[in-house]
Amino acid sequence: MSSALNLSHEPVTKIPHGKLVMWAFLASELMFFSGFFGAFIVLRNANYDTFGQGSALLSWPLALVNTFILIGSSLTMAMCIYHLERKNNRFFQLFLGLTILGGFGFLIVKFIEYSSKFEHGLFPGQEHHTLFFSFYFMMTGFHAIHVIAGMIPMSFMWFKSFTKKGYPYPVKVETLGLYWHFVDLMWIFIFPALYLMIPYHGAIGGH
Amino acid sequence: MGDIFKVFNMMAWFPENVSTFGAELDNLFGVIYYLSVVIFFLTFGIMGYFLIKYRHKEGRKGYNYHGNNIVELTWTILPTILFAGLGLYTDSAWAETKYSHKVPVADVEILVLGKQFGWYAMYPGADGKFGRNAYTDRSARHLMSTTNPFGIDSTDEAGMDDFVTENQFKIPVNSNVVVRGSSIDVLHSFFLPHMRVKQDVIPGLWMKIWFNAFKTGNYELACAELCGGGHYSMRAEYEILSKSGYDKWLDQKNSDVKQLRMMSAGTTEPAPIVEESHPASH
Amino acid sequence: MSETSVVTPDSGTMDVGHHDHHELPWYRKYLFSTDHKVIAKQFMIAALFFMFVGGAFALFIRWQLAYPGKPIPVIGSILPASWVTEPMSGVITPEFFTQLLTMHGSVMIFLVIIPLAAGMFGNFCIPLMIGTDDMALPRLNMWSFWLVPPAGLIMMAGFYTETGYAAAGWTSYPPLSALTGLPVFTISGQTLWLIALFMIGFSSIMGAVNYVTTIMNKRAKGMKLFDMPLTVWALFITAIIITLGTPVLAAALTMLFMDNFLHTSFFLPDSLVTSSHYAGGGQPVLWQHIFWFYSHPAVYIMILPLMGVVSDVLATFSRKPIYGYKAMVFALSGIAFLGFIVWGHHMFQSGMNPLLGTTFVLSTIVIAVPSSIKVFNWLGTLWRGDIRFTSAMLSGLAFVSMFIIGGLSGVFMASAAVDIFIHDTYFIVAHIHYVLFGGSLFGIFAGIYYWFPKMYGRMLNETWGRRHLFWTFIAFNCTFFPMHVLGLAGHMRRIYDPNVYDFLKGLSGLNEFITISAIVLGFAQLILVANIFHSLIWGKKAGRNPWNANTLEWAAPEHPGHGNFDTDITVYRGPYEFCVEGRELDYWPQWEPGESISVHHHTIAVSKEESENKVFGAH
Amino acid sequence: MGHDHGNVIPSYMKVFYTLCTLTVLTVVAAKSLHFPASWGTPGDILHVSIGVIIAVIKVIAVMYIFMHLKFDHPFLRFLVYVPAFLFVVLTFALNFLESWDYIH
Ligand code: HEA
Ligand code: HEA
Ligand code: CUA
Ligand SMILES: [Cu+2]
Repeated sequence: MSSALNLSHEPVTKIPHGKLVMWAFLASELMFFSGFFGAFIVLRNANYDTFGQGSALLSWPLALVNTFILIGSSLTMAMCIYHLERKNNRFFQLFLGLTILGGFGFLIVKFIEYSSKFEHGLFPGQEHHTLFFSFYFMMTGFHAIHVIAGMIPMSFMWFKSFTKKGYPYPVKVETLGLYWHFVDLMWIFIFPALYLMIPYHGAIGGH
Repeated sequence: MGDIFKVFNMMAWFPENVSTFGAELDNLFGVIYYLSVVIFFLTFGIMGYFLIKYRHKEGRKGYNYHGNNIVELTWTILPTILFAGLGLYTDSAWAETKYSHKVPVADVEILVLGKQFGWYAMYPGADGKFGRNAYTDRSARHLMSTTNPFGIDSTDEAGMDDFVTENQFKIPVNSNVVVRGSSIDVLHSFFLPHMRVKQDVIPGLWMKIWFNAFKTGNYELACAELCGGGHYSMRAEYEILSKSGYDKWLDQKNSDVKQLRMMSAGTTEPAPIVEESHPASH
Repeated sequence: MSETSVVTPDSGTMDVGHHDHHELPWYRKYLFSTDHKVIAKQFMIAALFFMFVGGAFALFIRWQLAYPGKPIPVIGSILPASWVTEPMSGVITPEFFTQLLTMHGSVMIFLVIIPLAAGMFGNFCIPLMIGTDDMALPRLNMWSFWLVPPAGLIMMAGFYTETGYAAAGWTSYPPLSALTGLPVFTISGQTLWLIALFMIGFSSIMGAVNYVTTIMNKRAKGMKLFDMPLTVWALFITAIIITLGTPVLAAALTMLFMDNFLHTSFFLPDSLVTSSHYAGGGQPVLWQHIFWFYSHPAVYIMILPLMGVVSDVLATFSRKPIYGYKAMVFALSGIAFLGFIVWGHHMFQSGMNPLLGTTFVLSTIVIAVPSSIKVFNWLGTLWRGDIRFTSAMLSGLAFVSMFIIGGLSGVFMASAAVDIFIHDTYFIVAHIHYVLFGGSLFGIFAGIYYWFPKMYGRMLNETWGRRHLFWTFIAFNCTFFPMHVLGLAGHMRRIYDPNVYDFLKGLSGLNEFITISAIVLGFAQLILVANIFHSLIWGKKAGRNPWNANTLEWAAPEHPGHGNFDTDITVYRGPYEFCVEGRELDYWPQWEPGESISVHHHTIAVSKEESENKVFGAH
Repeated sequence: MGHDHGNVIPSYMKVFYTLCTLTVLTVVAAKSLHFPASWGTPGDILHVSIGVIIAVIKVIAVMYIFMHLKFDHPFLRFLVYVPAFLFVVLTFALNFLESWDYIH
């Protein structure tokens, strides 16, 4: 019915609905992580030494590897949208595949990191934790959940692209791409915050 | 009938004020109250007038008018000035009561601890100085326990004469009492209604609270922050004594402490609780 | 859901939309519907159900305060054993009392007012008032509703845990809310509360991003942003607050959940004597900051939509354009923006740096300015009107007047020095209820009375509506006005038994009076329920535009089906053109073609040529 | 889509290289610039600001190019600037939190 009426017109802002919803949602996500970062900054300053000790126990080279993986997958994500918009299905598949692979790579490295922490008896909470590791697991954990949540629809699109019609919705890929870049973006903050920016001066204490 | 009007005479309901800065705070309340009354009658009056005057009648027509920027501006700017003025006007009282650099030199210094569900107060004893405890030395915090809530280091000479009272304390009249308040478990709020004092106490921090009473008598201390099922019963009493009465009480306590110390000589015990009451026992 | 009963039997002919769609199975139509109107009704029914629950909790609280130690009448003897001091005694325990007030606050705020204000009005009004067929993403919209009932159930499931319901107040300050005394990985009422709030928050966000997109993208042809009714503006701004505020709460909830469930210590300092197995290092006040960073904007989430609704109601029934439309929009935005920088006024006595207190005094006091602008503009709207006292109008007027009282009591607390004494006393409780009941709930009543005809195609009974409002208004003021007095006398909030204190001894008469009024207030709401059910079946049929209003929803059929409209919608003018000079009718709908010019804040209908000449210059 | 800006691959690559370089730069800065402990808080602030500034540059690059913020509707920029501002407000106020008055 509504096709006969003028109610369902093209979006007033020219931004597709899904994409605008995604942007609004990302604004929301930004505030979500703001809550964590705000708390992190305060408690870091109040517990400078224990945070320094905790940070020193992390393996920044592994995190560096992960940073490169995420940057790379952000690039391949941008590329795959570019190629889908130009109907280069082969390249679309290639770059989306690489993006998914990046996601897997990230998670594998994360897994290695986590299991070495668990081996050393570092958990969030309970008797032996320090506040730093609560933050570490919470922030990287939420980030990892976001990675996984992004990979699910991505894999779906990837498999769909092998059907006869290919993957026909560039806007959806673009929307997912926004999300994926956001995940990268959060890591850009998490990486220095947790791994780098808490110099440990030993027992002297920075403050 | 008079009772009904008493409901609107707000200022009459305040509990008696015994604090030097209390009257100022009450007055500020009064200022805002009378301002509000004026605004109330103004707005309600205008509204009632319009409602009656412009109620629907045969032949009446609404007035197509979209508003006027000058009017809008007026009733933006005027309240802004009024409100900002009000904020600044009340700020000096706030600064006086709460800013830590405005806290006067202490005539009497007490440590207060909230716990579920009651209050401890600690006095520095005969030497007028606290020994090493969780307040004076942060590293003594690990000494805190249910039997030693203040984390008193019993090896410190200076702390030998410190004593603790439970659910009650006494202060002298016309003296600056500086209270350092904290908690051993959850949040509580140190509320002296008659003194117009309220300050949450937080485990891990020592809040600076001060007041000066101008009248003697027995009053109550309440907890104003939800702290569990027994929150309502977290009541304590305090007595404001004349200066000489207070000194007498202090001497009494000091000798009590000495006695207790002698009896338990050799054992390393934290400051004894010399006086307790359970006003809210049930 | 009882949605089945709401489709009036013979409205079929008007449900133009239905015939062109596949006949959906019943569960798609009434349960998992993606139609925004059905979702709105679902929000309404769920929220009104929870209002009963929350109201019942309130009456328990009131009984205990008026008659401490006396058994609760009628149902006292059948209360669960864990709620009462001795089996069958009917006297509730202090622990249960704290659970009651926590659940009362949480239910009323998160399961009643927010779902009604943002969920129900957001869903119902936005697509209809901007003249479109549905939300931008209808399916997302459906999920935003379907997270709420499970969340409510999870919150209520606290009853089955070892510790009972959450018991730390709706603000859930740690350490109290974190120290459950239970081993790790044990679910307590508090844990469930945290989970439930997380879900409700997520639901709000899903709804809000949808509203933002719908309003930005789907406005009818010709509708500029400044042609939107104030209800839509208010909901738009509310949606932005939700989008940016709620996730911060989610972060705080996550941290508190970890403290509570995994025994981390984000909010727990060192050396908690009674629970030494916590590692410490955290800060209790941190929670308060993050919580209020959300929850102050949240109180505006609860009132802004209703400010919009009331603006529309006032304009329609005064038969006048709203006074200062743009000023109203700017005031809404101002409140929203300032709302994010005043959170510290809840924490004046919390041990926050007193210097910060001073800055928060100023920002808080400034936020009263846009509220004043709104009040004055409402009064200006009444000025020289042609006022019709319908039930909707009466609720709207109650909203304005009660909001003034509630707002003025806010100004007391906004001054940090005055707040020292009244913080955490019944003065605050009075403020809460004047703004939330007197404000939000009366606004919701106004909206229900106003849009019921469009929702269900039938009119609510006006006589009963008036009776409902009369009794509610009287009982409301008798219940909550004396609470100011209690507060001034020093009566702390959240206490189980005021008689423990000597200085509160004289207040028991007042407490009794409040309780009796509260019971009347509760029963008065039954009139509304009865009216709703009565009118659903026997109500007078509503035409398309029973109030002769201007906004687009009244262009839709009297009981719109899927797709909302049966004609093209093009918008020609702003939403408040009442009594335009040069027109026979005293209203001029937005969708009706016609030319006009604007002279000195008046609108004049003219012929096409005249308007092209634009002698006086259009606005 | 809708807005096709020709061949964007070179600018994508530029962003990619920038991101990689800046990442290396952060690590190098963090690991080599050890301000003496005696500098106390100012040293810490300096150290952190370097990391934050680099991160912000990276984020801007990602947002503006990868996420097309540069080419899109201004409302989207509103959706980024406002949370960013609120974040600053929140952290700024929070850092007053542990009021030095009360620490003892
Ligand atoms: C809908 C909800 C709502 C609304 C709109 C408001 C509005 C306001 N609130 Fe309220 N508030 C709550 C809900 C709300 N509040 C709740 C739930 C709590 C308690 C939370 C808890 O602890 O459990 C609370 C607590 C609360 C406190 C904390 C008190 C304490 O715990 O010690 C403060 C302190 O500043 C405050 C202030 C204000 C102010 C200044 C406004 C302003 O926006 C009001 C502005 C309105 C007016 C000023 C009136 C109209 C104007 C005029 C008639 C103009 C004429 C006036 C002049 C020219 C002077 N509120
Ligand atoms: C919108 C929010 C809202 C509403 C409507 C109410 C309604 C009521 N509240 Fe509310 N109250 C709060 C929000 C609300 N409250 C909050 C946030 C707190 C703070 C909690 C805390 O401290 O943590 C609080 C705290 C609070 C206290 C303080 C508790 C304490 O600190 O010890 C008291 C005490 O008297 C009280 C009483 C009441 C009463 C008697 C009502 C009456 O108005 C209730 C009467 C209503 C009914 C009995 C049910 C009515 C509804 C229906 C009958 C349904 C209608 C159905 C249809 C239309 C279909 N409330
Ligand atoms: Cu302690 Cu309430
Ligand atoms: Cu507030």
